[in-house]
Amino acid sequence: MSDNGILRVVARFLIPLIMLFGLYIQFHGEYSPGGGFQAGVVFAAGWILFALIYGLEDALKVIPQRAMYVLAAAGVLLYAAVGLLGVAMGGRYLDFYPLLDSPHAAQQLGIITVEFGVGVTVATVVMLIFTMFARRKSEWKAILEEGDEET
Amino acid sequence: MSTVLSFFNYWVVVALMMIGFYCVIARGNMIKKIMGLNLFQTSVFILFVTSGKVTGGSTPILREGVELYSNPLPHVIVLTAIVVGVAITAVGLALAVRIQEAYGTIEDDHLGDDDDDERLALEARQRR
Amino acid sequence: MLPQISLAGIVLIPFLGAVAIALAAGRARLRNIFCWASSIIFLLAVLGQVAPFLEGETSRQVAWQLLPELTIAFQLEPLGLVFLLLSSSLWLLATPYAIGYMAHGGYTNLSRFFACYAIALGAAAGIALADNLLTMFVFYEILSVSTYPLVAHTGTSKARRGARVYLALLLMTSICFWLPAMIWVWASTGSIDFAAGGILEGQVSPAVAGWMLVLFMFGTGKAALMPFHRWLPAAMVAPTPVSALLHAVAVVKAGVFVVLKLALYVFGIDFLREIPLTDFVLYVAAFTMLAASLIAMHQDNLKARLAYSTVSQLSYIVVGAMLATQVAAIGGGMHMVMHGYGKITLFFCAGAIYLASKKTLVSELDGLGRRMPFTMGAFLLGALCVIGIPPLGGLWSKWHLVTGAFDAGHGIVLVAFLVSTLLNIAYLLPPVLRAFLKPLPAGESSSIKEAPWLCVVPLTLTAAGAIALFFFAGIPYGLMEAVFE
Amino acid sequence: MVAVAIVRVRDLFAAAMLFAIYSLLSAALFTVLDAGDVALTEAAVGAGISTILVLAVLALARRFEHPTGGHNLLALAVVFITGAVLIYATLDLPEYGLPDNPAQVHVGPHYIEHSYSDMGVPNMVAAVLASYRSIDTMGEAFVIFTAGLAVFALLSVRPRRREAGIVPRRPPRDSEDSDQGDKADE
Amino acid sequence: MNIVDLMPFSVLVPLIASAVVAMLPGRTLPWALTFLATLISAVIAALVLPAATDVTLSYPFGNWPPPIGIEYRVDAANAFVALLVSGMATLALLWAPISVNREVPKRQGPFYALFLLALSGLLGITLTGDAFNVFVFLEISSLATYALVAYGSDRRALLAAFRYLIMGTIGATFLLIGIAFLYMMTGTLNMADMAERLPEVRDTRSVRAALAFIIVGLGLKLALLPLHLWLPNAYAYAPNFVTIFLAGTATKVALYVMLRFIFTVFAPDYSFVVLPLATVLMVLAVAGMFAGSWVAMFQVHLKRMLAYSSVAQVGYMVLGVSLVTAAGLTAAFLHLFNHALIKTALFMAIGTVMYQTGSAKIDDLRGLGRQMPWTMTAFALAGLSIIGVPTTAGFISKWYLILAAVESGAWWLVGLIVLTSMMAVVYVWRVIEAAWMTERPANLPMVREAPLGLLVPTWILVALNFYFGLDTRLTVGAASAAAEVMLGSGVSGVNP
Repeated sequence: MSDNGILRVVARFLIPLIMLFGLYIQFHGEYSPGGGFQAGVVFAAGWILFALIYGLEDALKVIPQRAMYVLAAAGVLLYAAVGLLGVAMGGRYLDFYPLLDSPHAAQQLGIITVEFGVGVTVATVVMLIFTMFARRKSEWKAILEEGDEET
Repeated sequence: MSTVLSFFNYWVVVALMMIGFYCVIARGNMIKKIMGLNLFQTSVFILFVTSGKVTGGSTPILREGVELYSNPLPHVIVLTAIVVGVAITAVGLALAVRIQEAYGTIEDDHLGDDDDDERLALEARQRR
Repeated sequence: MLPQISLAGIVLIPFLGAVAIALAAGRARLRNIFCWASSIIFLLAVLGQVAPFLEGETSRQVAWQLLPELTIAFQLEPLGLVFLLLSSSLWLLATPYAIGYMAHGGYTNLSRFFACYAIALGAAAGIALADNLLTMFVFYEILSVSTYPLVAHTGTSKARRGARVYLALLLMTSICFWLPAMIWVWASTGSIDFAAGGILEGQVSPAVAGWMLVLFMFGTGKAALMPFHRWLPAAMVAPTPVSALLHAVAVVKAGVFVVLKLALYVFGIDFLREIPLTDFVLYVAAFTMLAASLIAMHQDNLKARLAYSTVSQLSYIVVGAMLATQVAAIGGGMHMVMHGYGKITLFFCAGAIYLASKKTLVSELDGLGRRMPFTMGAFLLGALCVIGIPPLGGLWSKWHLVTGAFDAGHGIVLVAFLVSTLLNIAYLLPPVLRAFLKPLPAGESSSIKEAPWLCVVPLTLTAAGAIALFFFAGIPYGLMEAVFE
Repeated sequence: MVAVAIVRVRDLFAAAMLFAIYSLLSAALFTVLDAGDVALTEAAVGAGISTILVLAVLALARRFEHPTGGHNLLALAVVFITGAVLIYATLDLPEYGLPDNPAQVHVGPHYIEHSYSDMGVPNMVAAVLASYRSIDTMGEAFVIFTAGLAVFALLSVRPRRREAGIVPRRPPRDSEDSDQGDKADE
Repeated sequence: MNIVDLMPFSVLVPLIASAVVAMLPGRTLPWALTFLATLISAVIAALVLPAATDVTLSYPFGNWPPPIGIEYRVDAANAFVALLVSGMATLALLWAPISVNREVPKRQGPFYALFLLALSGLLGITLTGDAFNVFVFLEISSLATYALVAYGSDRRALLAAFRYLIMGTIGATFLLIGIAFLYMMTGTLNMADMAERLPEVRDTRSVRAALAFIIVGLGLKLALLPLHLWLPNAYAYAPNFVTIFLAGTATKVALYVMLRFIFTVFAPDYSFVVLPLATVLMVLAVAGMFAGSWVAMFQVHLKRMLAYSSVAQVGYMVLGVSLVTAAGLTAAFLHLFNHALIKTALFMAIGTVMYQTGSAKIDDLRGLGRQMPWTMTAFALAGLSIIGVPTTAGFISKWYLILAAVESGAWWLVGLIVLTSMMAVVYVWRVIEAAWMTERPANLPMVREAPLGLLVPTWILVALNFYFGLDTRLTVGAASAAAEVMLGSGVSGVNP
């Protein structure tokens, strides 16, 4: 697939758009449908498209597997940290009001941060899962070839 | 008449649920099973969302001039549940891949009994 | 003067001994020292209780709060003291016998053996001193479980099968009948403490109590009422010291002790007479008495014959309890002691014969009397004691039992006693007669001589004890009589 | 109808495609039911991720489902009992879409009335999701994280040739699919 | 910081730690942090229990008042269960490192992270007061469990995990259907709020069906008889550490949630009157006791044997519930606790044997008593506990169970309980006989006693079995408090 010129050209336009759309969903979630989860999925979808067209190895150069793994954990930690911050500032867990003086701003800050955490986790986990499945195929091939040599 | 109409939605849900459930139990292929699971869950989502719908209401995003909103709570529930669903799908498929490697098939009917050495040992014991 | 230690302490001695024996694994001398030490200390501790007790001192001790409102508690009362004296004195005699027998017989794994032996004694002490049903049950189960490794000691498939039957029957009866009965008593009276004269009267109707009685009696599998007697013959696969433990020192004695204790301290003799189902149990026991004797007559294996004899003798005691008269109950308690001394002598002899000649069948005993005069002489005394012929202790207990049956007006039981005694003679005396009167079969090696002295001395002592009990029968009688004061 | 087709079709590739269509249809249904967020998610997940994953697995496994002998009566019975209970249950459910159903009068309105004054966020779904019920959402994030870990753990084990002599299957649309299938039957 | 503010951290600490543990390299570090997190969780749970005995604690997340937000709602019942779960997890972790190093040689970070997720999922289910939150945390723990089971070295572990996944998801979805109906009828997801609003709509078919769906869904997780199919294989082929952890916790939590729904959300006078629930539960419990024990008697693989025994023991607990009396519920809670102790000890002993010999087949255990005396003695003693020999924890459960049955006048149940106990004797004794009363065949390898790292935790549990068999103030007190909470004040019991 990676040889197809037209696809490459289309993808070159499309992928940035998808990513941008993902970011829009992420940070516009309070005003329109969408939020961290959907954004993460869309963002990951853009990356997967990239991987399908340019090959997995190239895609992994953009975001290495190790980074996905770490970011996935970092995302949930971010979420949890916001909750802990609420406790540290004298509220309950996941209480956003103590974060800032203005209640609305505090809530919005809290919501945006946790949604971002969700977004990061979802995007990286989806990418990670895709990578694992796609990797598997090449690993099988390698083994089959080894096996052929042996026999 | 209105009763029938008002329940139509629920019955669609029930029909979908039954199809999905059947797919899970009766189908041997693991991928099919997972698809069935998805169908099954989706039907529950529809049930949930249905419960939040208010006739004439609109998407629960605050706008000028809209008075009647549908209930946002079921939407939140379903969002979370969808995420759970996809997580299960991913894990299930990963398991299916490993099973394919280990057994060479993902047809559930062909698996299990063939190398159940406990059972074989038990039979041997009973014969004795 | 002997120091008086707490009741829980008495129970603890054998357990501590067991730990010491287990830790001495691999060092035979040290282990034997521990065996001796624990049995001697145990006997001394028991004797230490006697004097204060006779002076009318009662001691009760709550050792542990096991469940809310339910405790592990100990109390010394006359019946328990009888049982304690019996088992502690017999343990001291059994210890040298067991050491000699096991060492001579080439058995291995002796630490486990002696540790379990000691635990069994501790459990027997716990049963003897139990102040409530729960405590009794706890130690009863410890006794069952701790004797399992003893029965299965040789590890052959035959031994394992026998031990399996042994454990299965004992656990099954106790868990299936005893435990529900105990919980039933607790649920309906709110108390499971023993009290002289019983605790059930006025709390439950005689009909209900009858069902409890049936559950308790069949639940006490160690008393070997038919049809739950199979474990005793099955356990014959064990080495002889174990048989002695089972038949005389602890296990079956614990069974009949439980029966007596239940009759006197839970149901109460007066209430027992009102219960319609008492007679049912009585007849079952009488039947067991006769049937087991008949079976014993046809056993050629000496130990099996003795085992069935035990089944029969145990039923004497159960009958004594179920006759529900004071005299019969006293007779039952005395028979516990008399039979203990008589039967342990018989088993010691059987073991000694096996050790010396590898013979196990009655029909092989011809001519052995001259070769093993002490052993066979003791056998004769033991047999006479079990049968109940003077000048041996068995006479007194049977006398009281028969008197009790007569008082209660149970003619059938009276007849059963007489027939059974005749049967006793018919199956216990032939081995002795064969040994003394028949010549050695031709071709038999004449090298057979007495078993090692470690085995012979104890059996002579127990035989002497059986004689002594004829003259000092007043001691158990006095103690039993104290139960009714 | 699509759902039935998914169950019936033996070609798993086709089933996956049908499944994507089904997801899109249900997304449309969600939109009709005023659940914009849900619709977006269902579209992204059902038509997107799930399909991609299924296809990725199909690349590894056999494409055609093995025919099962007849219908599974027990399964049918279980399904019909469940269905019957469900139908039974729906008979007493509040009528569809009425504004005075219990769900509409108890907790839900609170969100509708207060979410803006509480936090100045017009999208009530986002408000409920991330603030009112944010521990749920945190749980959801952890579910995803768990799934990632699980898949990682499962698939980071390098595949080995098994002693049983089972050869991993080549990518789909290979001509040897059929005889491989026979092998698996043994 | 008072105790209420501390309470949710029993769940949150392991949850958050899981994300950190996932990233840690090597072996020691992940284990150490996991242990620390679990220990903290257990300590918090231990602190919460006395506080929750008198008064119900509520912790609203995000400070939103309960029906609007989500609360953790802790009373005597779930504080008890939470302490059990986190305590068992701590003990299991003590056992873990040596065995896990063998079974999961590389990349232990994800493994322990999944364990923490499973644990915090279970704790979350236990503490939460929100019906949907139950579902979410149920799925966290389930997903993590599927993966943990699949770590097993036998390839059948994969199959077991897959089937577990399918069954588990069906169960969870059933639960979700039930919650959906309840939501549609009451408009709330908070369980306490639901309980208040349910009486208005109690006589509708939907509510009845909701109850049925919830029972079936949780019954799957609980491995109640016809729904137990996933359990034996999952337990048998999972890594030993995972089996140990699951045996002590997973089904217990499922039972607790089921009780919570039956008794708190639907009042007992509803649950047991509208549906023939008591009868159904009783029949299933008895069938489970019998079938589980029966099949266990013929198992050759000891982990499977213990797994079937678990099915039977679940039967005991459900039997206690089905009596619908204070005594019955106390017995259920007691057995829930005691069985966790027993099974964990048994699985630890078998796991230790597997670690040394590589096999858990009964024939490969022959003569092992002399070669691994400490391990096999531990097994024997824990075995006595499952039989219900006095002075062990198992006896206390049996005592209360039989007492409850006697009080209800259900003599046939007494008979069945003691009969299945006898079956326990059979399956335990097969092992003891093989280990102690048989010589080791020449073709089996000679092995030595296991390392102390495995023995010590096993013996701690055995000691606990005896401790709680002798000192019952703590367990009986907590269990009866939990039973009272479930029945609510003044409800003495409804027996149809």
